[in-house]
Amino acid sequence: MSRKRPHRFAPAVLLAAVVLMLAACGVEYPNSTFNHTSDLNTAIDALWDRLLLLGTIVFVFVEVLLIFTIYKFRKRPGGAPAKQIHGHAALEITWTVIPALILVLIAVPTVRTIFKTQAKAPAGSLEVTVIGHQWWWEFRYPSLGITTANELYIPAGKTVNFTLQSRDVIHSFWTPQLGGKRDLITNRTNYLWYTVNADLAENVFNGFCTEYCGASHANMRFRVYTVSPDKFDSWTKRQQANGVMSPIPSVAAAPVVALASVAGSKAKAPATPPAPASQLAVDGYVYPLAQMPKWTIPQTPVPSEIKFDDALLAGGDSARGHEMVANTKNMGTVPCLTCHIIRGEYTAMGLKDDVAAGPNLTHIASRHTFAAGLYPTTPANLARWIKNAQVMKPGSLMTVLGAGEYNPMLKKTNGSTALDDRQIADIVAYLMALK
Amino acid sequence: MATAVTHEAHEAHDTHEHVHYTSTGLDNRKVAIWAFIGSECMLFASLISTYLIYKGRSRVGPLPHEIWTSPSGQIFQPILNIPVTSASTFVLLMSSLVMVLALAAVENRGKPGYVGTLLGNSKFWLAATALMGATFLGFQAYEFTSFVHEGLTIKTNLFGSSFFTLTGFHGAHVTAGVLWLLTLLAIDIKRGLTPKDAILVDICALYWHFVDVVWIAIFTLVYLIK
Amino acid sequence: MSDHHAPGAAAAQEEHEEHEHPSWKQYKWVALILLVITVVEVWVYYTPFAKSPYFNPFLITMSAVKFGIVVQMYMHLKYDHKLFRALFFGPLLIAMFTVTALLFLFHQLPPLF
Amino acid sequence: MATTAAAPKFQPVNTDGSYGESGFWSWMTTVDHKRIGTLYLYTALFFFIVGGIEAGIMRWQLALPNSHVVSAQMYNQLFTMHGTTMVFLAIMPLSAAFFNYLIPLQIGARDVAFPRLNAFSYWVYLLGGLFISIPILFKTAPDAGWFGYAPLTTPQFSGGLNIDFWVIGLQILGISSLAAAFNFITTIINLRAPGMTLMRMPMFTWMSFVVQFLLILAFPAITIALVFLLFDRFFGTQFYEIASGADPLLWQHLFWVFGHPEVYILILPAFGLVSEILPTFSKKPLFGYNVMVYSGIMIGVLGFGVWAHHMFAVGMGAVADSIFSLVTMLIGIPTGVKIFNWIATMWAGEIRFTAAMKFAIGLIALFTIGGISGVMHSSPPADTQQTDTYFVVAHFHYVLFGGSIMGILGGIYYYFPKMTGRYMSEKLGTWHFWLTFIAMNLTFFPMHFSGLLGMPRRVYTYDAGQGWEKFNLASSLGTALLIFATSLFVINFLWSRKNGAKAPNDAWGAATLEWSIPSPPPDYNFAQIPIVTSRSPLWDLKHPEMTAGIAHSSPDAMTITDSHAVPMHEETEYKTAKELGIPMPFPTIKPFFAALGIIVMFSGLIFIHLDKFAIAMAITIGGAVLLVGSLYAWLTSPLE
Ligand code: HEA
Ligand code: HEA
Ligand code: HEC
Ligand code: CUA
Ligand SMILES: [Cu+2]
Repeated sequence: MSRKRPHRFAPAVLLAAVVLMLAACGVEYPNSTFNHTSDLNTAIDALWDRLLLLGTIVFVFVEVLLIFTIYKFRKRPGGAPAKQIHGHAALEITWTVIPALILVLIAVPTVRTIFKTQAKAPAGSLEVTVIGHQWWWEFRYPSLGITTANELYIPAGKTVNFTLQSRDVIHSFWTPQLGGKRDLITNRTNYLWYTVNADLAENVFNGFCTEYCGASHANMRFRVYTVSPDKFDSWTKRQQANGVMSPIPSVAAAPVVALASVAGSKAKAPATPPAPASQLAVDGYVYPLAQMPKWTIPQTPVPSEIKFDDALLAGGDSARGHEMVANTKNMGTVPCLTCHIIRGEYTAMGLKDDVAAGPNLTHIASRHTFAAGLYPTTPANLARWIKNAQVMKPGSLMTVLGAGEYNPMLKKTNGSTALDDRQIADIVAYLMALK
Repeated sequence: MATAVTHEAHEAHDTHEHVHYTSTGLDNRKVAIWAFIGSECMLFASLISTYLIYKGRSRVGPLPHEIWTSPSGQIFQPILNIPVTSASTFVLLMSSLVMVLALAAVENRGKPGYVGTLLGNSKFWLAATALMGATFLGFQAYEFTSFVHEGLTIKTNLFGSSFFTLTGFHGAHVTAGVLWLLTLLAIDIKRGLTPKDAILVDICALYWHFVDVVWIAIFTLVYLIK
Repeated sequence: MSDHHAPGAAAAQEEHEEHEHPSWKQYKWVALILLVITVVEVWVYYTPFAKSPYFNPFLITMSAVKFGIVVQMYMHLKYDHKLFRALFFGPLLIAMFTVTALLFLFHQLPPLF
Repeated sequence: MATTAAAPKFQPVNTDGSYGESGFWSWMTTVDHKRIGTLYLYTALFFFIVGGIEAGIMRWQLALPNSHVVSAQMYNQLFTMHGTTMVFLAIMPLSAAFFNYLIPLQIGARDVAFPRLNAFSYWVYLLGGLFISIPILFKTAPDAGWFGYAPLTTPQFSGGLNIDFWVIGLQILGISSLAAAFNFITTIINLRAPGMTLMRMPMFTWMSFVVQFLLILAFPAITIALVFLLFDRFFGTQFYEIASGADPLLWQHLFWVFGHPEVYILILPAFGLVSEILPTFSKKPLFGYNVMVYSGIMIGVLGFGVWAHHMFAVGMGAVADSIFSLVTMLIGIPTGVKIFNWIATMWAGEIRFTAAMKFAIGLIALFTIGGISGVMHSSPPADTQQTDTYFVVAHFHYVLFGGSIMGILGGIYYYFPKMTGRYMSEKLGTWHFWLTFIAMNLTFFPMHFSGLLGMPRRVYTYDAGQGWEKFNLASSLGTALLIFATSLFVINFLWSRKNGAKAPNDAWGAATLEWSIPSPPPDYNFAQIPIVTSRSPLWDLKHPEMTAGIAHSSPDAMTITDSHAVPMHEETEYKTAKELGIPMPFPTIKPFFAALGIIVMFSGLIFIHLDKFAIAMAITIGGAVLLVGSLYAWLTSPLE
């Protein structure tokens, strides 16, 4: 009986494979690599279609031949005795040459596509510098003077040239729907460019880090918003502005923070210094939260170990929060600005993007997710994050700031001078104002 | 040498392990040492590649062939000392000649032209090879310490790391070779090496020449090429 | 296949080899050649030729010659069983290929295209 | 059970293969290649189960989105150790078990060329394996993935002991593999029976021969890469220190110069086993023997020119990408030849579906799938959508599980009667095969989809709603079934050792030398060394009608110098080595102590990291003394 089974089983596997393959094109698969969303992706997909077709032919041929052989020549009473064949030169040459020909069919378009997709980006592309950090993404638009994190806006229909670098270990930049990945390698610079189809304005895509980079590699995600060019410009204006509360009185006269650039890229500060934030900060486009498809809204369960009284959040005072964060005297207990840049705040610190250990928070509240796509940007989540980022995200390099929380970096539990829930609520209120 | 082995195959069947029948007539140990040498090619290929890849990539000096000025204004001369290394290279090259004579002395023990002459004195040749190897190591020790004095250690920069590791690995091979030679010398002194033992000297010699050959490559690729 | 060497035949062959085994006369010439090449290499290092683009290829050729001489004569690969030649040159070839490929990949050699 | 040979008169003294000389000490001191092979087999099966348990926990975690069976850190240790265990501690040693057991038997030798070195290899493997595996029990296992990319492994980013265990452990395991490889190269070149020319060697021996060359050429590259890392971690060198300008691609290149040949090290022994099984159960000689040999060599040689296909996303440039892509595709050709020649071997045969045969056929079916996905990877633009996703995971499990493991399992069913004198249960074996075949596809086929639908690999968790849930659930259910299937195998294996049906010399009607001697073989293997006149000596003897058309040639009688050599016959009598006057190597504990010395020596390094320099020195020197002392004692004591 056993000899009959493969016979029935294999077609079933095949059928299942084909069904799954077809199903894979549906909307249920928000990260599918098969949608022709960009020039790069389309080129790759053309290659893939050929690989799949030829691969399927080889697969079917070999498996059918195999099943036929073992069925036909199974030992049975009265069957023909085995023929003592030792080889057959012509046959062997045939099955050397035919695979070679099939491979030529693959090799030629492969090499063509390699040279096409790895050519220099066309002039006039939008330059975006992507910098990998353990475990978050820094996105800079050197020509626009914008630094943001974990959420990337690109204009649909326009070529974007990504310059890929890493600050620590190797990461890899990948938005499955939009095109192939490329590694971010320390002490090296890589490039990747593509043009998202113009008709894909108003879309969100998920992106992932795909090179294992340590504890929270799985939590190093990002979002890509493809928007129409005018909305992109509007977004740009908003991002170029300072945070909403700044400048605080004491440092009002301080010059605009020089826009640091990654070594090697010739970035210029924006031609006109941003206007006072109080007027501009809330102007400009942000992808509407309500339009976010459900698969772009993180569903990471919030660790129950962190206790926080959410009722406090309603009473959070953004002015108090602002005072805490931006006042030098508080640097010991509220050291946010030692690691984060909030443009316009306490510029005397002189923290530059190139040195900042954490994401730029200037417009944190305009980002729908934080901590590299791990949580939706809500007051409750932010509060827990500030209280204990380590529990929120394994291995995170942001220190634990809540009072009474264990700080694994210092190997001790924070004392009562650390932030209590009330203070955290105030800081959160301030952060939520950084739209 | 291997001839002796095959000739003796029958008489000595139970006393000497190395007289077993082999399908090629070659000695097991000699086949193994050649395989080992083949493998070592890849080992040194990896080391040498790394050295060459990192050449010119160090962010701080001292450097092999270039003058380097530190940010504080201190000037470091090119660190490689060609004359001294040429001398040590010469010693190692000549040690190969001496090694060959040691093998010949053992193989031809008792033959006319060898009996009673210096050519036939295997102890002398073995000792001389070991001594030359030790001299080479002495040069290397001198080189390493002087580099350290000039500010280059294995920790200083990429050049230091790859240079010391590469030449250090070679030095370790030479050291092993010297110990091997001394062991042979001890056997020779204790009971005398006969043509039957030629295989013992032969495999040691192959190893020794290989270490020499590697140095030929290192001398050119590391020291001379700019 | 011809790869098989019956021991008897091998023994005969080796006796034959014994004959050809290089002697002191050859050894000393070999040593002299090695010495001369080394001297030339070091000498060239100090001449203006060291700045020429042919300097590196020249040195590599010279050391390849030395390498070959030692392997063929001192390691008597030239006179030994061909199996040993395969055991050595096969791996050596792969090793040299790897080094070359790595140097190209790290741009230590001029690009091919 | 179909057997063609009459049961031999011979009855071994006891059936566990140890011939009266049994007990713990006899195993510690053994230098018999068969017993060492047995040790390898048991140890590697143990590690296979360990690796499988690690995979099981991983799949448990990944069964549902956002679940939390283990922590992120633990998961990272699990996949690192799963990969490391399966590659270095399970499949390679399983292959080594067969090298040890079979190569001398297949070429008509009494032992390997260096029996004590062989024991040494095993002990280094065992101790090194424990060294690298045990830390996971203390949550300090290596956690940088099985290819440990720098700079993640440098002290700056991995300050703990985790990577120390990995770098030292792999270094130790390398010693074992290299020592074994030199040994087998010498054995195959030098210890073939009279008339056993290279082109008459059984295909398993041939593929093993190729593998030994891959080992001696691939391992030096990783040895050096690891030395650099070791120096960086313990002695402050800068090889991978990014602050000093190090290039992270140095590690990647050195690793994959080793890593790609390594995957052929993992598959070729399985190919060899299948090439033994198919002819026997088709009652036909292997189709196109010469071409099978050359294609194996081709795969091995080309394998050194493709390493950078693991690096298509690192930005090597269009030229390099193209070259590596083309060479990679080329490997499909010799591999395809093997597949078609195997099918042709069965063509017009009389196929008996024993468990071993089922696994061999399973390999053909499943490896083809993995090979095709490999060719899909070999196209760099397409690979940028596939690399580091579950599509790659699918590819390499099809070739590793569907290829190596299927082949090795087939080999175990096939050679079990030779090793123990008893058959494994065919009934359980059939269940084992079908459950494994189904479960294997259920586990790994969906990974093609989750990968192409965007799921990265090495993620300890993933968000809901990404379109990956059902594929992951299927994979996890498949794993559960796989564990059940593997348990059947374990039960079958253990039970059959004592209770299986008795097996004669020639358990299956095979063609090669190992089947001409008693099962299990006596410690000296061949009472009289056979003189080989063709590729299928045993068929010549028992089924002359099968081999009538082939030219036979005996080696010249003059050239047969071994006094034990006689024309090919089937051995049916058992006598002790003493009675036959065959000198046997002495058992010795020295190789064990030499191995122990190596482990102790390396362990000392760990204490450098703990800032206990004096202890480190003491342990390292102690280990070195033990090593040198045992080596000296070993080299100066006679072999037999
Ligand atoms: C047993 C081990 C094994 C084997 C045999 C192979 C065989 C092959 N592998 Fe695989 N591979 C791995 C183990 C193996 N691989 C592992 C472990 C990894 C991942 C490592 C990691 O990242 O952790 C990997 C990763 C890997 C990659 C990198 C993927 C990535 O990370 O992006 C690539 C890319 O080219 C690749 C290609 C191939 C090819 C072309 C073959 C070929 O040899 C396959 C040839 C076989 C066939 C093609 C089928 C039979 C042929 C025919 C029936 C003839 C007709 C066929 C055609 C004309 C196509 N493999
Ligand atoms: C070499 C061979 C090999 C084998 C055989 C396997 C076998 C399996 N592997 Fe894996 N795998 C690798 C090599 C291998 N693997 C490698 C190299 C990696 C990459 C690692 C890295 O990224 O660094 C990997 C990675 C890998 C991943 C990706 C992890 C990630 O990227 O996050 C996954 C996920 O599902 C996986 C799953 C499995 C499963 C379910 C099996 C199953 O087939 C396991 C089956 C085994 C058993 C079922 C045995 C257990 C049996 C019992 C428990 C029974 C006990 C009974 C008694 C004692 C009576 N493997
Ligand atoms: C030791 C440096 C450090 C300090 C101090 C610090 N952070 Fe962070 N912060 C980080 C790092 C690193 C990250 C990125 C973590 C990640 O995503 O893995 C981060 C991330 C964040 C994020 C998420 C940003 C995003 O877009 O994903 C917020 C919000 C944040 N920090 C707020 C604060 C606040 C408020 C304070 C002070 C009360 C603070 N941080 C203090 C290092 C720091
Ligand atoms: Cu960053 Cu993975
Ligand atoms: Cu590969």
